[in-house]
Amino acid sequence: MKEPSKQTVEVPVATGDEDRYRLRMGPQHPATHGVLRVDLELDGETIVACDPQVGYLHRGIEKLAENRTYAQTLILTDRLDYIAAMSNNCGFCVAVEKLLAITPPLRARYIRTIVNEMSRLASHLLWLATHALDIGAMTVFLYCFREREILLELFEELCGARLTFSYPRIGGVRQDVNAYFIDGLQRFIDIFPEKILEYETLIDTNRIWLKRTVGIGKVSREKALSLGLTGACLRASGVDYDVRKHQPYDAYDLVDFEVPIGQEGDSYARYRCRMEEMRQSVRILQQCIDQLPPGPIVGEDAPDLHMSQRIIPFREARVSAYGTGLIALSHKTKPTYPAGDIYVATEVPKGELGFYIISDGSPRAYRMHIRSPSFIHISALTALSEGGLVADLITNIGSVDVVLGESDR
Amino acid sequence: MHILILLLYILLLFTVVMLHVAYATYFERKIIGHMQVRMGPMEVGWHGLLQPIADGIKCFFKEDIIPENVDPLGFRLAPVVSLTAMVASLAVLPFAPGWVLADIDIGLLFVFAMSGLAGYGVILAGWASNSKFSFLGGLRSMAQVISYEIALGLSLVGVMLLSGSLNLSTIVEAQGGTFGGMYIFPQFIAFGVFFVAMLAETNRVPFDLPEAEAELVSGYSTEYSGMRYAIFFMAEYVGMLVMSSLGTICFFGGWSGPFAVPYFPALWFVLKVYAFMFVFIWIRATMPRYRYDQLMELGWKWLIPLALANIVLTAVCKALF
Amino acid sequence: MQIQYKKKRNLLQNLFLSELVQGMWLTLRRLFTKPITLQYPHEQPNVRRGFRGQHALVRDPETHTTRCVGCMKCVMVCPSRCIRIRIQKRPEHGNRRFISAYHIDALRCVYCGYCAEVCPVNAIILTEVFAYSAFDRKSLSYDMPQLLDNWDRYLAEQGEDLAQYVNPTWRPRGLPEGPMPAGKRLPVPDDWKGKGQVVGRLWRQSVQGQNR
Amino acid sequence: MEQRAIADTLKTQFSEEVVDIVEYQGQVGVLLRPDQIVPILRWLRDSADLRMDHLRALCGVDNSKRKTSYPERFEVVYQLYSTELRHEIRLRVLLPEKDPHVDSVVSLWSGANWLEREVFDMFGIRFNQHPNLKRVLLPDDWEGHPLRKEYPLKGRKEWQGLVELKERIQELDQHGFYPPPPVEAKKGGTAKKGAKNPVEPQKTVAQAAGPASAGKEKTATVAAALPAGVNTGKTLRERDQA
Amino acid sequence: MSSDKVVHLPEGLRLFPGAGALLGPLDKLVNWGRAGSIWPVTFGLACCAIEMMDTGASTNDQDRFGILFRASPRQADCMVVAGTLTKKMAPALRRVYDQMPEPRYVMAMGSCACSGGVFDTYAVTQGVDQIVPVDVYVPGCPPRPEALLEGFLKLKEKIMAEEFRWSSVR
Repeated sequence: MKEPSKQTVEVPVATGDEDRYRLRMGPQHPATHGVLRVDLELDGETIVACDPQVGYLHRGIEKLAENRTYAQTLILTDRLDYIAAMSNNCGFCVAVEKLLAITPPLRARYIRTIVNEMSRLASHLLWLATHALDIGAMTVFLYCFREREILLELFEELCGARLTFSYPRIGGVRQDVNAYFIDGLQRFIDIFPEKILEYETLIDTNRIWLKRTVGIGKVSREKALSLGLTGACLRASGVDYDVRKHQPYDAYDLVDFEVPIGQEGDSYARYRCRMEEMRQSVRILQQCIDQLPPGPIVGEDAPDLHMSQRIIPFREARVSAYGTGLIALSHKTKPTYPAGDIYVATEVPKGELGFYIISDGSPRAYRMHIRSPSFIHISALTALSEGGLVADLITNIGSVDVVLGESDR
Repeated sequence: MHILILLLYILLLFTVVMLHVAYATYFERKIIGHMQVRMGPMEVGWHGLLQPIADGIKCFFKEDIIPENVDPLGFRLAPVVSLTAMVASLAVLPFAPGWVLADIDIGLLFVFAMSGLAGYGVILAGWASNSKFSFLGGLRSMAQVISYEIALGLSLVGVMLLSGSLNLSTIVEAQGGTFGGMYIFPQFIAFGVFFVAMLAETNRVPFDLPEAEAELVSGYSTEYSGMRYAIFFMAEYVGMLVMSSLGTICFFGGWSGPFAVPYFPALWFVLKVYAFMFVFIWIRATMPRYRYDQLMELGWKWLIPLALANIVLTAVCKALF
Repeated sequence: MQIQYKKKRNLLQNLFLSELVQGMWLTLRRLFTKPITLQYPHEQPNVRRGFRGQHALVRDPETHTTRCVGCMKCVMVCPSRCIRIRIQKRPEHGNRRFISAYHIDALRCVYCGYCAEVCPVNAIILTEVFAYSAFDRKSLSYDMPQLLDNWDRYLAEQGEDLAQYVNPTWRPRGLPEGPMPAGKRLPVPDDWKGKGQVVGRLWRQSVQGQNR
Repeated sequence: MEQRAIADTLKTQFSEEVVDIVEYQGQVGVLLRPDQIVPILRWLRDSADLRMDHLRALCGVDNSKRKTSYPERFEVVYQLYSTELRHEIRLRVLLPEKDPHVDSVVSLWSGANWLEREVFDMFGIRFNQHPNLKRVLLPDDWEGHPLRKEYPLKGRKEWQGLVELKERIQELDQHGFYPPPPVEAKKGGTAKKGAKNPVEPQKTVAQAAGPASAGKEKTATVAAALPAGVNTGKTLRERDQA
Repeated sequence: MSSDKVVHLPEGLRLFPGAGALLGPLDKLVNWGRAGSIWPVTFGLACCAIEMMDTGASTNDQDRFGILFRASPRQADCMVVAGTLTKKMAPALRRVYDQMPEPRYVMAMGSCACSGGVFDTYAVTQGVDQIVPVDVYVPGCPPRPEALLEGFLKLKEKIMAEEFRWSSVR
């Protein structure tokens, strides 16, 4: 029984220039990290034109956010950058807190910083794993997942999920850390620097790795700013821009860390920047564990999960802080949230994640725009890859670290 | 009568080699698994021992797709060419004294010729598939085979000079008199070149560009399904076997070992070949992949000059001493 | 902070491929370490308490039916809109509300745990059961008897006494007890209530310093 | 520099263009007319004491469902930041409902390319002199602009591509290993076929309600645009009466 | 007479009396081979793809069951749809499915793939079963790696119960 003919790719068609060759990589392709599609025009193996196509994971989160309360939108932010869901959650919470003028307690801020950095480690580990796998070093992939698994187990202890946490809440966090979590994290921090060395043994000075990454996908400082790159990609080009330092949120102004900055702006510099960032994350985590203050984990003015009314401090109203009371239902007062617009950026592992939220006084965002770093990084692939080889494109996709869920929203 | 016995031998060899191929995949999955702190096949049979059999059965009963716009003849021919060429070169390999199907005097050349021919199968597959990934894979393979065939051939010229023969059995016997009983000591440069070229010839990491999964889906075999794909797979592993055997014969003294083994004189040979295979797998577990142009650079700018220098050096030494 | 771009290597290291050898040595060492693999169907993973898995409706030990009072909070808070409840009022029982249907589409659920968190009577729970795939969609669309069965099965597996059972999604650790509805004030260990919080080393030291 | 101060400088520099300055939570937004946006942005980027070199975000807003002090329906919002001087400002360009268009800023920041395409995709706002203005997230033949307020969450009409695909699937299934039986025969299908009929739970619950238990029933069907905290679920009775 | 049982047997085979007795053992062998070597095509779409990768990683090593990810659909037996399937992606999914050789199986992993999940919007297909026939549904958002392995075990169960799915002569 023969299948009716289904061609995978079009027959090579000469397009003006006889030597040109069009290749469509993706949307289902092992190296595109999800559902990115890249249309290539090749001359031999040299890329003449590179046109990334996104939207294969466009789920309409921005539209959905207009139809869901802030608490429900929090769930959607998990699914943006699903590798570092916690950073997205925290970013969103920070934005909504600023919009609704809520202050989370200090302990919650510290806990958020901890989970933020853990999620940065998890994300960077996955980035290193897939980047190395794309270049062919398959063992690094599995070693990275080995450590990532420890982090995921800690997350599971903390919030009952491995990837989509919805752990931070507007005005606090969902539940307190316990001794198991802190001890586990401390053990992890103790062994992790050795593990970083292990990955570096395999690839850092490996001549094949150097050949594949040094000088590949070079962007100058000006070009990087013009392209709108952020995060490690921008820092590898020599721009000192880290939202954690520039506009501190959570507890980042209370801990001491450094921002690794490169000069060369190529794949190897990006790789080195992220490796250093991992070390700095370990440093931040250690400080947070040491400094973790006692106190409540939810602010008194935090809204409940229903977002049903303007929050009255619960002592006065005898209403639950957290939607755990029946009384919340019987109050059918019209919600009175402040109206206004806010843009809050946070530093997620991929770069600068910004939420531009407009509130019209209802418990739902009137408009929520997500400034996703991946979207802009993918658009920069054209500039990075043209003139290189097909294999360089793979390196570039890996080294700018894109997540399609965040890019397409 | 003689022909019947020969056919029996061929059948025996073929069966053994196919079994070897099946279990080489198992060996590889286990070793790589343990290097990556996991286990490899465990569930199908005791410790996954029946895994290759299950894979084989599955591939055999898989639907055989021939896409509509491929070149039907080339598409069908390509896997057969690959496997046949690789298996044919087994005929001249001496596994033990007298354990050889065809003890011909141009054994080494025959192996080269056949491994060159196997490359055609890959190229044919890439071209006939009429798919872009396959085509790129085929092109890469062609370039790779051509460049590394030269380095491979040149690296063995030193061995030929030392042994004075192209007959593989004679090469093994000639090694008995040298230091350590192996040519690797006098020919260490040649061995280095040979080893790298061998990896490239068999499309193994770090030179697995024709089927680089991250770039070209699975290269020349992208459009192949079921048994045809399995045949390519077998050809690759037979290729590994042939190349490891060649390395063993030319540099590690073939069947000769510290003591003679009764009943199964090929033991040392098999052990050495498996050591080779282990190194193949070990490298695969460790190394990233080269880029296409870097691969060419390595081949033409480093390996071929080195091999040539080695020939000159060997010849000079041989003339002097 | 400037990153270290490329480590310098000397000629000898270059010639003998030192970095490749190091890498090979590492993988060889790993060949002889114990695999970390968990052999799943034979060994069960260490699922932490509070993992948000299969849904269940708690079977009340007294009435042998659900505790749900039909307040619709879970329906309203659910982001994926996968819960449907039907309420009946029975005049013969003094207009008390009864749940005649409680339906969860497990395939739509995103396992956020909001429903269990807002439930004032701890009727719904996300159990730690994670493996319940099915051949068709219908069997993963739970109605009330199935959800109650899920609870029975879960209890049987866990061998847990209902009186002792507290799920972290019902009562997240560390929240103040005061404003909670009565149903949520479950007997929990002290550290769960916020007393004896885990605090940082520096904080502990400074408190000790003050005490002295 | 303080955000307010930047906004004031901007107002003195381009007094014709600035409509209003709003401040909320310490963040200042400058409402602008669309004509001079490229010179304004270039000035912000290049002037020595501002050096706004980083375009943080560029997005569209549809104002049709909220009260504003100005009549224009659309806005394009630019978020600027200076990585050296560490200050930011928000520019909001007001665009009319009919044929909204504004000049493209790709010449200033090449990263704006896709951001503008996204705004075009989602709102239908055109950008003049854009090098490649076509849809980026949705397929090219998509109808409508989803983030406009009149566009329903579930979309209005099925995308043509999916309709075609479903037709094709019906045809292709005839060539499968277990070709689906003619529609009327139910038993011919294997388990594989059985799985193909998506169950519609909404219906099952509604049907299960049945006549027997009708009366004092309440089905919470949660509409997509539910005002939180208020149960708008229609009762079955209401539905019956309607 | 259990007519349900015979009805899905292919027509031709029943012409030969005793064909079942001959082919039964072969059936078992083939099913065993297939169940023991499921090669899924990598079709990671969203969050679930990360857990799918995790299934392949050291802790849950799916290689134990002989499950190897193949990049090319032509060599795959099974497709794990891991993540949200948008309408834009649907043609690509069907195309990959069409490229797979028989016998082919589909596993829907996660809420989004099974039913659209939380994304009940204009851009998302409400369940992959509209596009391809699904054999096993794995619920979870995302499912744990162990849950995916359990899904594979379910699929194995299904394969082992199959009859005569190996010949075009029916």
